[in-house]
Amino acid sequence: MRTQKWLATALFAGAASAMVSGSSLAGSLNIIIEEVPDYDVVRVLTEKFAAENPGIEVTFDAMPFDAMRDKILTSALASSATYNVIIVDNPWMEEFAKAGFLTPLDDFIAADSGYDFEDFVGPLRDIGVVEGSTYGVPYYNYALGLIVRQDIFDEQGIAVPTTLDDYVDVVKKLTNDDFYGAAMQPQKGYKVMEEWKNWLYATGGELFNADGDITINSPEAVKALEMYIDAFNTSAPEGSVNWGFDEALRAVASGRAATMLSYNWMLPALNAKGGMSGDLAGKFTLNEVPGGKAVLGSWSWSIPANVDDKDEAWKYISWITSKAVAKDRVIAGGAPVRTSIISDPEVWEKGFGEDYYKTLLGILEDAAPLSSGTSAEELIDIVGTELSAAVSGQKSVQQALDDAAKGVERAR
Amino acid sequence: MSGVQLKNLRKSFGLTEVLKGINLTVESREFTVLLGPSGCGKSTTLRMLAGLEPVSEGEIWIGDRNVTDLEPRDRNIAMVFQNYALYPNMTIAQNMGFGLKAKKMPRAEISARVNEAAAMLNIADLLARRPKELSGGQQQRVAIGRAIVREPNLFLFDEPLSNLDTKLRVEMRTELLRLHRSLDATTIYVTHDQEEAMTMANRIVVMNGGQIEQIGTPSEIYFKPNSRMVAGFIGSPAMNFVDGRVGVDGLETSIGPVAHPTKLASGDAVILGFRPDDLYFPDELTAYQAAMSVDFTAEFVELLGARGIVTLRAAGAEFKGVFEERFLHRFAEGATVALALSRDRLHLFSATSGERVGG
Amino acid sequence: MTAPTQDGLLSRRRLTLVAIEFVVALAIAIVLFPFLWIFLASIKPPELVTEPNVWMFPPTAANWHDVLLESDVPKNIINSFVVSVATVIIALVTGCPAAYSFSRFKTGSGTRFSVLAAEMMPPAILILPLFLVLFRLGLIDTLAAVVLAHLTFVVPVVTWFLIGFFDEIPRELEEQAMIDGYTQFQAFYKVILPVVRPGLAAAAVFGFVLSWNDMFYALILTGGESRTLPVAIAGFWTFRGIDMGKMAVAILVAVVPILIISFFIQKHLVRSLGGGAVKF
Amino acid sequence: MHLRFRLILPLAAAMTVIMAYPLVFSAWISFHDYRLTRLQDVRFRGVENYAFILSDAPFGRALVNTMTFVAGAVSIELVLGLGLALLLQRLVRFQNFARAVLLAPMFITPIAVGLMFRFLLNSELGVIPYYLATIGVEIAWFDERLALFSLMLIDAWQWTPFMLLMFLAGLEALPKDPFEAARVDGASAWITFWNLTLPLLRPVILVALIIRALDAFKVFEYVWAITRGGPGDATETILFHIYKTGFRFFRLGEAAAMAYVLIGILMFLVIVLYTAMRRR
Repeated sequence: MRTQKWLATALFAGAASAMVSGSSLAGSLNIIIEEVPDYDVVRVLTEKFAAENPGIEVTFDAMPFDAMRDKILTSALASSATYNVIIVDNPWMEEFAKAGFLTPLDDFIAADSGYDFEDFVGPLRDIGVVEGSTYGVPYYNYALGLIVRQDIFDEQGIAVPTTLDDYVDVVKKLTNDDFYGAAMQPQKGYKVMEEWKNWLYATGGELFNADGDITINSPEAVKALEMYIDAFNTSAPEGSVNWGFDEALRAVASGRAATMLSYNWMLPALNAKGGMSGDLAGKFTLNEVPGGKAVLGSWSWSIPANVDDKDEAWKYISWITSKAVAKDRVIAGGAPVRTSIISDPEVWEKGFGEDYYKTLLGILEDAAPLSSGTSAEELIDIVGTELSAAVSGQKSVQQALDDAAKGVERAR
Repeated sequence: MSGVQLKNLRKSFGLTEVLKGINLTVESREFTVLLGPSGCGKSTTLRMLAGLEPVSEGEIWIGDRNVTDLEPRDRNIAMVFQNYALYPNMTIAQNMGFGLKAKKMPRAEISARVNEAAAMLNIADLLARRPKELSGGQQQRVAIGRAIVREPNLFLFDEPLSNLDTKLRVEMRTELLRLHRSLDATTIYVTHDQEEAMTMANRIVVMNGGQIEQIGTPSEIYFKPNSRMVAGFIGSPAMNFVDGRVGVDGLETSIGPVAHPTKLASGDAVILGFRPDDLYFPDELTAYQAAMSVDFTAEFVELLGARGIVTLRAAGAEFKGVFEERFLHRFAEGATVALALSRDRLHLFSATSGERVGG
Repeated sequence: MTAPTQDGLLSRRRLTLVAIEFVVALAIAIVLFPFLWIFLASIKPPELVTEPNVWMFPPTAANWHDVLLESDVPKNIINSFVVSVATVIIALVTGCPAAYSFSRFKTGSGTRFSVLAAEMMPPAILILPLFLVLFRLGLIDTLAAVVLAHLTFVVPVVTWFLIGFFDEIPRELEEQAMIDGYTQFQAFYKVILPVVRPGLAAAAVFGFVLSWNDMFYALILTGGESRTLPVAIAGFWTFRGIDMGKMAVAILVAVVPILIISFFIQKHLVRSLGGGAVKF
Repeated sequence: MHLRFRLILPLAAAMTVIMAYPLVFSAWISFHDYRLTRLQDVRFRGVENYAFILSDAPFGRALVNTMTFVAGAVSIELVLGLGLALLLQRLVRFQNFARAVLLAPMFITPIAVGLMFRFLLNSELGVIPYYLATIGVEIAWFDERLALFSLMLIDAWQWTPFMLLMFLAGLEALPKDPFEAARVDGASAWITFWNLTLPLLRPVILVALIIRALDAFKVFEYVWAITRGGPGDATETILFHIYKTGFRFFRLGEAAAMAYVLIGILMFLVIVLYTAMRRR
C-alpha cells in the first residue's frame, strides 16, 4: 500500500527523500490548536499538567483556522508526526479517519477507568465515532443557538419564537428603518451553510436521507431556503449579503439588530461588562434555535496515527478532558462538552448562570453536525456557494439547490 | 615600445563579415591613424587589437608576442574611449590609478605616477574630484592620463576627440601630438575625421567595407590616392569626378577631351578626378601643364575667409573649386569662367575597379 | 499695456496649480484616510470599534500593550524581516550575475521577457510541489521554507530590474577595466557593481516589499514560531470574530517601518527606475 | 565554460530547484487523481482532469471573474496612475511629501488592506457607507453586483501607486527637448500629452501593464479576507479557486490542471503583449 505513495515521492529530489522531518522527541508533546479564547484557557490549565508530569514537555502551535487543515495534513503524511496531539474540526473527522490519519481511541478509553466517556453530550461524542471506532474526544462545542436582545422582546411583549414561521414573523415585525430583526450571515461557503442548515432542520429537511441519498433539493430544503431569503430580504441589514459571523455579531453588539443565530458561547462575550456591546451588556439571552434542532460544530482531540508514543498523547488528552479539569476549563470560560459539568450548580454559579447552561444542554442534546462524510469540507463549500447565489438572487432557489445536489454528487 | 602586426585579420558577426582580411604592420613609436567612413571596420579592428572582440581568423602580434588569444589585461595596452569611460564612482586619482592597482603596484608608486601624469596634463588640481564634476575636456584629459600612467606597449584611441567641441578638439589634437612626441609611444588612433588623421598621423590607414584601401603618409594619401574611394573620402570639399573613356589620343570626358597619357587600352571606361584646389586660371599654367580648359558657369560662392568655395557647372554636372579671396569677384552668378586643369594634378581611376590607373 | 495680460496669464497659471494641488490633496486624503481610521480603531475602546461615527473618545492603550508586549507580533515582525532580507540577499546574489550576463552577452531577445514571465507563474501551481518537497526536507514551518518560496517571485523581478540597470551602463566601462588589467569578472564586481549600486538598492527594496507582503505562501508554509507578520495579521481574524483593535495595531506595526523606508527611498527609487528598469 | 554561462549558473540552479522542478511535478500531478488524503491510491487519469475543469462552470466563472478583475483593476490603475504622475510632476510645493504618501499603499501587506477595507466598506459598520448615507448615497459594496468592482477599487487603492512609481520614473527619464520644441510650437497641454507624452511613455506603460496584469492575476488576499468568492460565484477568482481545490479539498490533480490552464492563458497574454511591445 505504501509503495504507491513512495512511487509518487520518487519524483522528489534524491537528497530530499533521505531526510525525514519533524519527528518528535520522546517526552515532548507538540499540540496544534486553533487560536481562540478556549485555547487561552487550555494553555493556562496545561501548566498544571506540566507541573504534574515533569517528564513531558508540552508545546502548543496555535494558529488561525484557515492554516490548520494543511498543517494537520502535513503532519499526518510524514513518517513521524510533527504534532502528537491534534484537534479535528467535525467536518474533517470522517475524512481524516478514513485516510488513516487518526488513531482509534477505544482501547485507551476502555482502559481509563474514571474517564466516563458516556458523560460527553451524545451528539458531540458521536462526531468522533467513524464506522464504530472512536477517533476523537470532544474538546469544545460550537453549537448554534438563537441569541436575542431580551430587553426588546420584553418591551414589546413578544415571546422568543420557537418555530421557524414565528421567527420569520417576529424578525419582520421588529424591523424598522434603522433597526433589523435579524443579523444574518449569508456569506458564501461555511457561514451561510452554518446558518441555513438550522432552517433546514426546522422545516424537517436534511442533506441526505437515511439511505444516504442526496436530499439537498427536497421540498423541505426549498421551503427552508425560500423562508431564509424572505427573512433576509425583509429583516436583515441592507447590503449584508456578504456578511459573515463577525459582521453579524458586531451588528447585534452595537444594537442594530435584535437576533442572530450564532455560537452559543458568544452570549457571555456579548454580556460581558466593558466588552464589545458596551451599555447593552447583560441584555442578551441564549435560546434554542427555532424548530429546536440545531447545527452542531465541535472540535475533538485526536492522536495522529503516526505518533510514536501514543500513551503519552493519550495521557494529556485524558487529563485535559477529564471531569476535574473540564470543570476548571468551563469555569474559566471554556465551552462545555460534558453533561455533568453543564449540570453542575457550581459551574452555574461561577460561570454564566443556570439559564444559560440549561439552554445550552438543550441545544447540544438536539443537534447534528454541519456536515459529514469524507468530503464534508468540500460539501460545505459547494452547498454554501449555491445558497449564497440564491440569497443574492443570482439563481432561483430550485436551480441553486439542484446545482448543489449535482455538485455534492460529484464530490462524493 | 613595440610595433604591431595584424596578419590576415578577419571578423564575422554571424553571417556578416565585417573585416575581410586585414594585413597591417605598425612600426614601433609610430602614430598610425585608422581612417574611414562609419561601418568600415576601423573600430572593430581596434577593439580586436585591445582584445575586446574575439578574432574570427588571423593573428595579432604586439612586439614579438602573438596576443591573438590573450585577454585584454595580458596585452599591456591602454585605450581611450570615445565617451572616456571614466568610473563614475571613483575619484580622478582612483580612476587613473585603477590600472596600476590591478598590477598590485605599491600605493606610493601609484600616487607618484598619477601625480606625474596629472601634472603633465594640467589636471593635478582635479585629482580629488569625481568624473561628473568635470567638463568634457577635463574628462578627456583624465582618460588620457589614465592611459599614460600605465606605461603601456601600445596606446589605442577610439575617436577620442569626437565628443569635444571644435575649438577644444584642435587644442587637444596639438596636445596629443606633443604627448606622443614626449612619450614616444606606439599609437593607433581611430577616427572618421580626415582633418585629425591628416594632422596627427605618421601614417594613415584608410579603410572601407572591412578592407584596407590604402596605407600611406598623409601626403601620399592626399596626393596619390590609391582608389576612387580614398580620393573621394580625403579632402574637403571633396574631389571632383568626371566620367570618361580612353580615346585614341588621351581621354574623352563629358566636359571635353583631356590630353593625358594612360596605359589603359582604348575604349576603357575611366573616372577622372581633380581636387577643387587644382582648378587654375588659364594664365597660371604653361601650355604643357594644362591638360584641358573648360568653360564653367559660376553658380554661387561660399566665403570661408581667405579663400572661398565656388560652385560651378559644366556639361550639366556640378563641380567645386577653391580660390583665394582676391579671385572670387570673377565668379559672379551666371558668369562664364574658363578654368584649366593641371596635368600633374589629375587622378585617373578605372571605372570598373575604382583603382588608380594614372595621374 | 502688457501688464494686465501678464497678470491674467499668471493667475491662470496659479489657478491650474491650485487645481493640481487640490486633486493631489484629495488623493493624499484617500490614501491616508484608512490609516487614520486604523489608528483610531487601535485606540478605541472595544465597544466603540463598530461605531462608524465616533471621533472623540477616551483612548485606550490596551491594544498596543497587548500586541507589542504580550503577543507574538514582535516575533512575527522579526520573522518577516529575516525572511525578506534573506530572500533579497539570495535574489541579488543569484540574480545579479545572471542579469549582467543577460545584459552584456545579448542572450536571446526573449530572455529578459521570459525572466519576467517566470514571475507570472501562479503561486498555486508552485505551492503544491514546493509544499511536498519542503515537507520531505523537513522544512515546513521554518523560515527557510518561506524564503525558498518567496524566491520564486522575488528572483525573477529582481533579475529583470537589474537587467535594465546593467543595460544603462556603458559597455566601455568594463572594457576599460579589462584593459586596465582586470578579468571580466573582476570588472563586473569591482567596477560595474559599484556603479549599479542605486539600481541594486531599488531592486532590493522591491524584492523586500514583495517578500514582506506575501501571505499566500507564508500561510501554507509557516506555523508557530516561524509565522510571518501577514499570517499573524490574518490570525486576528478568528472564529470568534476579528479582534479589530489588535489587528489595527498589528497592521500599523507592519506598515510603519515600511512607510518610513519608503519615505526615504522613494526619490532614489524613482530616479533609478527611470535610469533603466522601466525600459525593455 | 564561458563567463556568460558561469554568471547565469546560480540563477539557473536556483530556478531549477524552485521553479522547474515544481512545474514538472505539477504537470505530472495534473494527469493523476492525486488527493492528499488518498496518497496510497494515486491513479493515472490522463486528460480527465483537464476535460473536467474545462467543462466545470465554477472554474469558468472563476476565470471570467479573474479576467474581468484584471482588466478592470489594471485599467483603473493605469488611468489614475498616469494622471497622478502628470499632476505630481507639475506640483511645485510638497512634491516629495506627496510622492512619499501616494506611493505608500503598495508597501502594505495586501491581507491588511483587505481586512481594513472589509470594515471600512461594511454597509452597517463601515465609516465610508456611513458618510455616504448622510449625503444620501446608499451603496452595498459587497453585494453580487458590486463585489467584484469593489475588489477592483481596493486593488486600485493598493496598486495605483505602483503605476505611479513606474510613470514617475518614466517621465523622469523622458528627453526634455521634444517637450520644449512642443512648447515653442505652441502645442496645447492636451496635444502635447497625446502626441508626445503618451507615445514616448509607451514602453513604460506596457511594462507597467504587464507587471501589474500578471500580478493582478494572483489576486488572493482580498478575496480571502472579504468575500471568500461570494456572493455566489461573483468574486471567486482563479487563485482562490485553485487554493480551495488544492488545499481545502486536497484534490491536487484538479488544482494542478487548473493551474496549467491558467499558465496557458497567461502565456497567451504575455505573448500578445510582448508582440505589441516589440512592434513599437
